Amino acid sequence: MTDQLTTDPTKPAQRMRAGSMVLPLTPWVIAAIALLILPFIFTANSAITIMNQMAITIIFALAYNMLLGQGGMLSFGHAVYAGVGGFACMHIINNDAFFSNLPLPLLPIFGGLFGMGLAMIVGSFSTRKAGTVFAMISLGVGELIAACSVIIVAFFGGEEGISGDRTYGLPFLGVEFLQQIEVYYLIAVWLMVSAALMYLYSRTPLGRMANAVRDNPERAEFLGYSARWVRFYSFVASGFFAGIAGALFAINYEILTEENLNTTQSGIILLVTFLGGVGFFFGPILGAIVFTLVQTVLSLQTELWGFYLGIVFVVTVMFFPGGLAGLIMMHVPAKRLGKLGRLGLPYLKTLGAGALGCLGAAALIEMVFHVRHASVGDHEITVYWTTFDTHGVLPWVLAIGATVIGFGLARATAPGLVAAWNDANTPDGAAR
Amino acid sequence: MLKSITLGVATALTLSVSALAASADTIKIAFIDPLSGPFAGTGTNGLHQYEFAAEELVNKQGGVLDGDMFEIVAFDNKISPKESLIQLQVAIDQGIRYIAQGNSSGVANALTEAIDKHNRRNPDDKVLFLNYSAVDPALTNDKCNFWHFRFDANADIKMDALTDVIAEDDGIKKVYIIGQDYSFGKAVAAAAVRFIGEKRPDIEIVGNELHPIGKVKDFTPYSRKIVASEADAIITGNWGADMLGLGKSVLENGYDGPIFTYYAAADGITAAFGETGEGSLRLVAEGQINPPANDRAAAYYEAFKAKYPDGNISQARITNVIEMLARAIDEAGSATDVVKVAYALEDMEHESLWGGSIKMRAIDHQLIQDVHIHAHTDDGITFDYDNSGYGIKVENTVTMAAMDSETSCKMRRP
Amino acid sequence: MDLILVNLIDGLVTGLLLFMLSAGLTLIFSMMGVLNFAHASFYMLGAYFAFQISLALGFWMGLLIAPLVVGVMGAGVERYGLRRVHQYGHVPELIFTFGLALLIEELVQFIWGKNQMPYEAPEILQFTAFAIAGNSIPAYKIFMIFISVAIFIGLLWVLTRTRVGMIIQAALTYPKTVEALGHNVPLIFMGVFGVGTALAGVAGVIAGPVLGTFPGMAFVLGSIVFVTIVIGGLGSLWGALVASLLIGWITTFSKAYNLRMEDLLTTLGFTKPEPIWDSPWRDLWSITSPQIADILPYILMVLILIFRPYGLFGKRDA
Amino acid sequence: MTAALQLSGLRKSFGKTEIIRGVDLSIGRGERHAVIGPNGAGKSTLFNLITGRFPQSAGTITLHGEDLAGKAPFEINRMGLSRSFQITNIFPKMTVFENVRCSLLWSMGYRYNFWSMVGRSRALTEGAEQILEQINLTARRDLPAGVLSYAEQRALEIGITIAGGADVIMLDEPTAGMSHSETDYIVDLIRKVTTGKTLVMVEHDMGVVFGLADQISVLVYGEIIATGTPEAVRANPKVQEAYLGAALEDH
Repeated sequence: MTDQLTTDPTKPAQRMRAGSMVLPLTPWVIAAIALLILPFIFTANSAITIMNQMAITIIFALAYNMLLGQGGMLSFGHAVYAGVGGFACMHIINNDAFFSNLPLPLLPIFGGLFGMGLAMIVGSFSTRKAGTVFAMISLGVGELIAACSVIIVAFFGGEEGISGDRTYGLPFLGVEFLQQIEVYYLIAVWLMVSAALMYLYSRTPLGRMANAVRDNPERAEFLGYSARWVRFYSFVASGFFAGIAGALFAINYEILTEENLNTTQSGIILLVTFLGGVGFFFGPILGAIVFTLVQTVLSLQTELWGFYLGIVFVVTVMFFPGGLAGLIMMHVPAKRLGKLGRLGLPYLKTLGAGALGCLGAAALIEMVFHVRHASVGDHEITVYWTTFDTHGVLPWVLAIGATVIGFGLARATAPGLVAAWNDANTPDGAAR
Repeated sequence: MLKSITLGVATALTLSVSALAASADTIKIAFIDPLSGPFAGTGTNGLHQYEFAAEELVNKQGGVLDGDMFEIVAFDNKISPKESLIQLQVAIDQGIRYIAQGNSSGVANALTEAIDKHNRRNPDDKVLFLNYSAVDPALTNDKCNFWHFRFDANADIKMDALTDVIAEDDGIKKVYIIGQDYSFGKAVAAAAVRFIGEKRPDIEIVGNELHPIGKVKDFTPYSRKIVASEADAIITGNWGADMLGLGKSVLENGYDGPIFTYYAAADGITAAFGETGEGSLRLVAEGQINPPANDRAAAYYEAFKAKYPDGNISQARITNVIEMLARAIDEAGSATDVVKVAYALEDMEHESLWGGSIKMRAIDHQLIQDVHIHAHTDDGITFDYDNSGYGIKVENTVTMAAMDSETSCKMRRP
Repeated sequence: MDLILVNLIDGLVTGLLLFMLSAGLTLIFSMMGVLNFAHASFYMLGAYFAFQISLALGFWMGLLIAPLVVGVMGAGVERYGLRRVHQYGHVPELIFTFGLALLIEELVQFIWGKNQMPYEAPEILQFTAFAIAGNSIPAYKIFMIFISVAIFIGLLWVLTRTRVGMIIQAALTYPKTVEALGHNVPLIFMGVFGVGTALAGVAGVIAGPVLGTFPGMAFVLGSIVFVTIVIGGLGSLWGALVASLLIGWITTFSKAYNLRMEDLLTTLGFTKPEPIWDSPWRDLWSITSPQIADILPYILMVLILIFRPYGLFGKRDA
Repeated sequence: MTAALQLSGLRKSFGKTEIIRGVDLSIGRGERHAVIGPNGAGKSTLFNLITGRFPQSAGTITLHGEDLAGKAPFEINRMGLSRSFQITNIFPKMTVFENVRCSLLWSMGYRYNFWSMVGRSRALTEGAEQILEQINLTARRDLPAGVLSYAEQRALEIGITIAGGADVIMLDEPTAGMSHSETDYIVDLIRKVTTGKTLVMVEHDMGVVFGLADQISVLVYGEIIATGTPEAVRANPKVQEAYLGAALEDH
């Protein structure tokens, strides 16, 4: 049940006929409306800042997935393309003569071009091979440019980075982008445009061949395509959209620093994309939304958020290589058969028990951590809005109990879930 | 610690609901510093010092105005400028008017600019930036603004004091300057060259170099150069693992002169240096810990240790921040009109808890205070660091250091 | 002249330490075709375990036990993690080890906290072995050289003189054939992974007291180890040795001598733009060799990958 | 009239071992040419040399009179030569339809186009459906290619090979590992889709060879010992001695 690619061969999926394929508009319209009304629901400036951050991460993750998911190229240094695009934009913002004649909403184009330019230079030698060589070159180049950021102060501004003021651009329809909300809509528009372009790109001959080269570069060569150039163009396109993300970062935060370039940032975008799911276009979008929430919200709740994230990531790679999107799309066959409902109860049983187990385990982890690292005499801890003494027996019994019972129940009910799953994925009356 | 983070910060996205102005009876101060990641130790210790100072020095004294209490609200910026800006936004949305930050001049640069822009664009909810630790001289020079107040002596002032001591030591003929390759490291090096040139032109600077920040695995090659240069003294701005690595490496490889530095105390470093650092490490800092300047300071430190047995008062200036802010709010008669509070802070003179008088210079918002040269030792230590038996003891003092120093700050006042 | 000798010794120590890490990594890569991103994390675990053991039983027991524990953990990771991910292909494998590296770092912080551990060299080795022109060479460094050379010789012996070694050697060049010959390849994989990680563990045990035992120690060394084996040639033990020493000496010497870009450019006939602080090239002119010492290996790697993708000694293309 | 494919003095060594030891061969347009020979004779190596997978050590290969030396596989493909592989070589994660459509892209002139939608092109869709029709996989068009049965995958591979419209088709053991009924099916398929094209194939199954080829070359230890019509080759005593006996024992 882990591999979303194995479909029952006896039942051809009713996919949309490729010949009549136009951009399926519904999800895009919903997304546009959602983007439009979100600021009316979450009005606080900080909420808008977080949504901006989310949108930027989405664009970046989608750009990254053009490489990882669609092109099969694993990059460990993709942050540099976004970063360099952003830095270039910051220099444009600081160039008064030019910037005062440039409407701010057009700035991301320049970011894209600079990201693309750098990608063309690096891609000219890094895309000759896929796989390990590509990954290693990307790591090497990433480290180099990140290290340069503190050496080449003229461009990268050293450790404190460079900053500017977005409001000095040519007013656009009377808007000077003084307020976060104005920036939000600017970013939202660019999010829609970039996402649509990237989606459409995957439907072009080059986009299709990127998939082909990913799956089987040798075969692609015998179809008349140079695997190297297909990779190169994917890489350049990805660099362009990464540059746009960088430019939007520059607009939103008005500062760029070394952290926009370093390997941590590159690692994060890999994590985001993979958690979301590389197999589907919307995977990275999910990943970016979930990750940003985890980073900003969970990190307020617990110091150990990185630890939990690490566990989730490793578990995802091991058991759900399709990521979140893969998990969701696994249910499509059952839905087509109209039997999704049959999964409800078994899910509730197993996942409910599993969730109890996870909560118990998390409480246990927090308590262990607290006992080990809290300052002497500090025995109080607050977990799940309850404050208690970590040196008492009861909390430990409760937490261990919840963990054991939760995972035990999950294990006990798992066969039922598997049976229900098989049932839901089998057409009624099919002989098996 | 968990408690303190969760306390003030409702989940970020539901803030729209909770984004009410600060209630009348608490004055919130946002503490934006690393509470997770490699610098969490420093950040957490700073947070404890803030919480303790607010409690002891303000709340237990009856608060400010009509009994309003101080409340420290912690925000984890993971020492990232980007995260800091997000947390700043969250803090402002919660109606917080006072932002305290200290770790990393990079973050401080980002915050001061963001706050300047915010106050220009949102005249209705202006905020003040209480910088208690970021010492990049630019913050009170080219990059100064009306909303930023620095309570630590900046890198130049400290170097001025440090070189006063070096100038008096006739045994020092050769000096080696080494630092991290970024703004602060460069500022230290430039100041050292300048002041030594002014005060002791006969001292030869036998080395002046930068190394990558946080990337050096093994300082041995640097130590070899330093030993080979026969330097009598080392000046460095290194901090954290770079300080520990450099210091231990030079001492192990045959160097036995003094190491003049800014940050080589507390947060595990004092313990890690232990006996090795005895007789070599010289720290420049404000705030006299050993011997205690007065009974009040000793009592305060003891109370702090009683509450946080593993903690250190490593940033004495935090009490100045709290006391001066409290006085300024009282003088201004309002905690919400930050312009008034800022004017009240300007030129404020104050008796520091740790001894000596201090003054917030109006022209650049740099606090002028006594700067001490401390020795790392286990002799005569009343309050040790890291419970290691070792601590820092005042050896020399420069009163009201750099009182008349020049500044390139052109302050625009509202 | 004396300083050159001192730097040669220092560089040798760095290089040999790097070799202990890269030897295991390159063995693992040649057998399984996967670059273990978490390799340096096992090095870190080695240091932490040894520290913990040394508290109770002393340094020497730490040196003995910690690598074994790390090796067993490594074998466990192969058996229950990598083998599972293997079916999805190479990219997920690489991502898995990347995730593992993150997780181990978090785990170490969870258990031991974020501060540096007071892990020290044993008393018996805390003296100056000899001094050259005022530069003391600590006895511990001589001990490090001794251990690494012993391990290299041992490894060479196992690989060239024993049956298991023959199979592994064969697998380096013809992985598929060895499988076809009916050897229990999964077991060999697990064994090689265990031994490789145990080697990293040894490196951690002996490097911990010198380079510091802190949660970032894996990250600091992590990528440089890949660089080493890529430069040396993936799968080549000799390549790993040569590249390790090369990197050790390059970084040591460029830190120990202040070569200035300004001198180089002037020699090449460029004129320094005046005023320098206003020129867009100011940063190029002010570069010194210590500043860039730690990124030299990356430059070297990128050049190698462009011009000789199979590395200095590699036979197979990555 | 130049030959479709001309090999002269072709040699290939791996280290000290010479695998192809001077092959001269001329394959005319429209010819159906089978290369047979015992295991290890170098048939696959010969294929790989022609299609640019390996560089030759000596000799020349010309396609329609043009020298192929130093050309990459994709360049050779663009010159009108297409091949299949001994081990099934398709895009397993993409749908059957996508597999075929990808193989049409270059020949339809899309090159590295990133501004038009593949889904919008009627020519592409119809072209691909026509090929699917030919290889009888229309019913499977939306399945991932990886889940097809072995024979279907082989058929798809042949479909991909011919889709680009190349006039020289090279098939490397198209019926390897198939049952009798599957073999018959594929032979019919090959005959149908290669009408009017030059066909070069390596094959072990003599039934297939004699059923499809009108010219046969026998490759033994890197040398061609006989070339001619099936009847002539069958009657050639040298061939009988060197190859057929051994091959018949094999099967």
